[in-house]
Amino acid sequence: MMLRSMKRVELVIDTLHLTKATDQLRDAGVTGYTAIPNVAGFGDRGDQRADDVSGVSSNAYLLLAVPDEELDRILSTVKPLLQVYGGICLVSDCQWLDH
Amino acid sequence: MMLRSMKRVELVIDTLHLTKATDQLRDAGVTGYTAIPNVAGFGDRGDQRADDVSGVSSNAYLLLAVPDEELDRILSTVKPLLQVYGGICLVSDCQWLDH
Amino acid sequence: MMLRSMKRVELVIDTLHLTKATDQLRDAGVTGYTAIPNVAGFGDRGDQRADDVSGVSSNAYLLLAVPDEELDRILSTVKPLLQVYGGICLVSDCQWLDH
Amino acid sequence: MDASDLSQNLLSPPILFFALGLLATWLRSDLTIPPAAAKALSIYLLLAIGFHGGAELHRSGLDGPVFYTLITAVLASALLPLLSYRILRIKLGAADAAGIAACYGSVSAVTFITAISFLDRSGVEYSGFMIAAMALMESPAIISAIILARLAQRNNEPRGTSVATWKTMLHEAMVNGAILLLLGSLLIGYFSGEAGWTMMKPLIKDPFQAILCLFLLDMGIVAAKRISDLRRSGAFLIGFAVLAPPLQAGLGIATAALLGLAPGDALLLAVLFGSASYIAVPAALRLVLPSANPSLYVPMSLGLTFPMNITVGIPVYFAVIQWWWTS
Amino acid sequence: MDASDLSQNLLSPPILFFALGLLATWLRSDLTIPPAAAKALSIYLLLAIGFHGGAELHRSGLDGPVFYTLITAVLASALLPLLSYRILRIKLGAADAAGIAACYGSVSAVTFITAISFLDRSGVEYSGFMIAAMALMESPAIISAIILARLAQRNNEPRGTSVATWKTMLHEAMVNGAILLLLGSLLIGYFSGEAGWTMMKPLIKDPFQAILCLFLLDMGIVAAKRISDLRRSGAFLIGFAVLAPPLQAGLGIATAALLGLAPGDALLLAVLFGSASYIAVPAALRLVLPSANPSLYVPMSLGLTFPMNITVGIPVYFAVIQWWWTS
Amino acid sequence: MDASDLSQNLLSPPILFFALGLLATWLRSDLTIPPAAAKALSIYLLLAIGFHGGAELHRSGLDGPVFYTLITAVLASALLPLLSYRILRIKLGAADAAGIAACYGSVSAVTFITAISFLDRSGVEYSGFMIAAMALMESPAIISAIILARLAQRNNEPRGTSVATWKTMLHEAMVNGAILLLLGSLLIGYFSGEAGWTMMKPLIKDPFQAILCLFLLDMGIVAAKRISDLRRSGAFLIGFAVLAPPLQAGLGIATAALLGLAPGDALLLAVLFGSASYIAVPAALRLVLPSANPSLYVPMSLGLTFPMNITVGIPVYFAVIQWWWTS
Ligand SMILES: Nc1ncnc2c1ncn2[C@@H]1O[C@H](COP(=O)(O)O)[C@@H](O)[C@H]1O
Ligand SMILES: Nc1ncnc2c1ncn2[C@@H]1O[C@H](COP(=O)(O)O)[C@@H](O)[C@H]1O
Ligand SMILES: Nc1ncnc2c1ncn2[C@@H]1O[C@H](COP(=O)(O)O)[C@@H](O)[C@H]1O
Ligand code: NA
Ligand code: NA
Ligand code: NA
Repeated sequence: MMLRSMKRVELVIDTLHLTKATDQLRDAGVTGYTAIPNVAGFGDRGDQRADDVSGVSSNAYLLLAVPDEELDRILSTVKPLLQVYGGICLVSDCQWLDH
Repeated sequence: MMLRSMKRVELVIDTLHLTKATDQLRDAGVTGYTAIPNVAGFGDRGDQRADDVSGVSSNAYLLLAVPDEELDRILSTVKPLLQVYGGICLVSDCQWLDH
Repeated sequence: MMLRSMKRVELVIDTLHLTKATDQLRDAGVTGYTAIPNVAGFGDRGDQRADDVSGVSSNAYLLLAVPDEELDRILSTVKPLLQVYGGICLVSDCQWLDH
Repeated sequence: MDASDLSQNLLSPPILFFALGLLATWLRSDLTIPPAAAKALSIYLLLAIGFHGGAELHRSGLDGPVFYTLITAVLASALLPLLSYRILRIKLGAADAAGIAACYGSVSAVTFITAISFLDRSGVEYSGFMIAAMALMESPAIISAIILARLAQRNNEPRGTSVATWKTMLHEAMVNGAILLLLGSLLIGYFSGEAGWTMMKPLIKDPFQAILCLFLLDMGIVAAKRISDLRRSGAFLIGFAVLAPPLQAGLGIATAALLGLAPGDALLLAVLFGSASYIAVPAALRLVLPSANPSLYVPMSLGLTFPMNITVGIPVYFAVIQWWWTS
Repeated sequence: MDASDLSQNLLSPPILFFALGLLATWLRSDLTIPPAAAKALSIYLLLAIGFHGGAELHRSGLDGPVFYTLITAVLASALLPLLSYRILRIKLGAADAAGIAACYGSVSAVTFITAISFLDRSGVEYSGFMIAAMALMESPAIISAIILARLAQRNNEPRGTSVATWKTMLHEAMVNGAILLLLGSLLIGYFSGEAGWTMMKPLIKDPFQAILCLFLLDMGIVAAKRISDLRRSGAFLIGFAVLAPPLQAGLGIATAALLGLAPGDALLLAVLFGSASYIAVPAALRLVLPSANPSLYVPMSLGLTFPMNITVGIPVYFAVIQWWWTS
Repeated sequence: MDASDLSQNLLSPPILFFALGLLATWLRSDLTIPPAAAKALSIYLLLAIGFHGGAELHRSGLDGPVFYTLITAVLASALLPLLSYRILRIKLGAADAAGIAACYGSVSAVTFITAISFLDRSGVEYSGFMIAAMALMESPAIISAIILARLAQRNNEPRGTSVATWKTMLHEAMVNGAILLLLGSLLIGYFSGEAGWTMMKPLIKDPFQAILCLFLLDMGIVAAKRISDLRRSGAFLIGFAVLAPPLQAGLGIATAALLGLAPGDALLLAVLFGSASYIAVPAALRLVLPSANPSLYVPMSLGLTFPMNITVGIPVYFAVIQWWWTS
């Protein structure tokens, strides 16, 4: 099996900011991502219950597999978003199955 | 980029037990988590089809980033829940992006 | 805490192909998985907006924890699916909490 | 009479849509109702039937056989599990036996509603207080079943079963979402009176039967999947799921005769006795009796008992009642 | 009059179902409406009320007090925040004060709809153009509140607050989903005329009140959770959330008197002044004023102001109006 | 006549709500219908139209031009792809050409329903068996298009295209959820007769047109996003998506004349010929012809052909029919 080692970036931000985040990530050259909207959670800003009609209390989960060399560009795109809107970003190692 | 290495804990339990689990995790000092309810799956207890009205057949996916030193406390909170209610817990390494 | 090291396999494929994929993975001896249907994303085949009634534009996210020795069998089951239907597969290390 | 009733029932939209759902799953079609929509439909049905019952009670008042019927209903729900538990223990452990006993002692709201739609189609009267009886029969079975499991486990406590304190147990048995919605809507329907009924009628009465059909389509899709899970259950439990309903329904018919209920109400009582819960009780059991295996009691009540009751059960029970009441 | 109105209102299905929702959360019941279903209900309510308003406008035409009322509505929404902002600044930073001011300057569509259902039950007339007034009052408050925040932050700009350009700001204030749907449906109702009304009536008029009840059940469940968040807010903000609505409603009643509106329309204007947005404005604020903390303004408007308005507020405001108009 | 029909159609709620949806996306508004709700609406529409057709067939019976029409419909769906496939091969590979040909040979249920609502508004009669014709036209196009792809790929088999065996192919073409629901509801409507119709009418007839409007609002939101995907498709395919519908509709009108159908039925046949599937067929194609690129056929049928047909197509086709039938 051809496995290529990449970085696995996970983001949790408000669903309301998902489009803004994905737009900026595309501009930063991201070639793919997976997004799960309307997710619940808890953090510095309290509870996100994903239960209200306004969408204010719901998170989106964003998963990106990126080449190691692009990680820094991605993170510098993400960081200001987190500073303004809140949310988190986790980075881990992964192997990408070539097909 | 300031990246702090943490533990990444993933839980899959019945959606019906999600509140109980998150309550106990908060008591154990967890400062944040992300929860995806109504997820499907398959395991020792058979199929969870996430299709029925009672909610009995649906799982919840829980993601926590925790400091290394707190991992054991979290796991000892989680373990009895899994023993009684079923479900799984995975631990991996990750880097937390400071913001 | 008894932690057993395993492989963590993540799949993103069309929701329409989810059943086919899980059936084949069961035949390949998988003893468990977690599935999140109707997920959005972006990749080589363009946008998956998870918004349309036909289900054509929605992804499913599949998570499997597998013993190291079974990884190859799983990947050789997954690979042809990705080649025909598109999608991605990521592999990483994890620790399974025994219970 | 019976035969025509039966065929007439089998050709009614509710049953035909349920059959379409079964067929869809058997043909491995991708036809599915989004879970959120199915949940919304079930909320509608519980709210509508509860409110309707409350409004009827407001009209009829609480006199006559009402009290005796309600008390009988509560007792039945509490006592039926004792019987079935004994039988189930022959082959099963305490927790599993108690779980199944709880489901069959309690009621299936959708079976009850299908029986009401059967009566409406047959132009047979029924009383609003029967809906109150249904609401009151949800919980007692859970409580007495759990008491049974407790007693059995007192001595040999399997690891981690006694998580639920008595407080949580009663709590879950009473405030389960489905039960609370049903009882709450019943009270709201009772207190908001005629004005309230006029306000709610266009939503909860006029399209009620048709929305039941939509929900039964989903039930068919889901039930067919559970049927395949029955393989695990084994002949003993399949036998129980097939025989318990008619026997308990028979008990219900006899009780109705003793209470001197009218035929319509008698059918509803028969269905309350003979049906098994697959919504409220399983959800409560997961919280208070986690050691009971849901892949036993859900397939039995949802995959076997429910389809049997709505297709053959209801018309047959009613035929028996007609024969009995007129003789 | 007042007392009976009040009790009559408290015993109406909309309020009782809202109370059931509160109760469910307080009892820690697992009763929930799937978020997708709740969202669908809110879309229905906005579309229905908008279309209804448009159809009424089509009948009544745009003459008489219509224009003055609409202009007053826009001005009120734009000016009310100035007042509350001043007060809120006593304790809060610019962003948080502006966020709360925006919510209370804008309106709560569901409170407005509940007031309409109150008038329908009381058999009191109201004008379709009031729905247009409601639609027009959503946005201005957002804009003026943000201008306030801008001015305050001009000199001491906290890191990353000025992300929203003027363009995005106006954009989000105008094309927020709820606002667009409301205005769009209003125009569609206006232009498709009687034929359109006949087509839509079976869905948007007949079951309207009952569907409002379903939505209020969900609102109760959600509001009860927000109430628990109020602990963080502190006495000052709780006081604001309790006192601002009646005061602003009073202002609305006075304005209605000046405009010479009929009692029904006066109540609706009072509710528009006195209610606080928890759908359109919070969503817009997260995008244009992210530095304002939603866990302040959402619990205040949704957990406190909304319940007070629909239970006690509406009947009391109406009693005042009746006393004033008849004296 | 034509002009007034056209403007009257463009000012009807269904079209205006569709336009509102387009507008919302173009303004980058966050207005969205939850996917689960949209799916539920589509299930309602298919179930309602199917049941309605079955009930009509039950009344009219199967005599007269019914059989010829149904057979023609099946043949049309099977043969139209041959034509368009030829044309599409000029620029495309076998799989993509077959995929698009399948969509345009099959039908769009929502376009068909919009045409019915157009006829209702215009007070023009139509026959229930046309709904049966629609149901029967869904599948054949899929099958013949796949046969074409097979033949082309026989010699030069691209890696991994022939995954679908003949069995799966037929299976997916027949038991696709949308098709099964439509055919099933049709049969249920037919067999449950008048009693069934009385039971279902309050849900599937009275609010039908209004619920169509809700769904078209969602269609507008979704279609606008697909239009932006058209950029990739290139001039040739855009030309095809614009020209194929009127040409095929013309063919449908001629066929209707030959069959001696009434004007209402003629319009429906024209729409069946001229519309392209974006629900049933794309879902089936992903399973049986995965090598065909959905980002080609979905934007074409959903982003271009569907909007054109419901706005301009339907009234224009009908004007042609009126002119032809009266001359
Ligand atoms: N430690 C954590 N682990 C997992 N998810 C988290 C964690 N902290 C925050 N989150 C997620 O990020 C969202 C926003 O975080 P915050 O801005 O800190 O409120 C929360 O609602 C959670 O869904
Ligand atoms: N090996 C596995 N990989 C991923 N998820 C799993 C695995 N085993 C179990 N699960 C998830 O955990 C849930 C409960 O597991 P169990 O209690 O073993 O039935 C299942 O329904 C799956 O969603
Ligand atoms: N680099 C990536 N990171 C995360 N998810 C991805 C990535 N690339 C593709 N995906 C997911 O896989 C789906 C199918 O990918 P594709 O077949 O390349 O269009 C996309 O819709 C995304 O949800
Ligand atoms: Na029972
Ligand atoms: Na206000
Ligand atoms: Na066609």
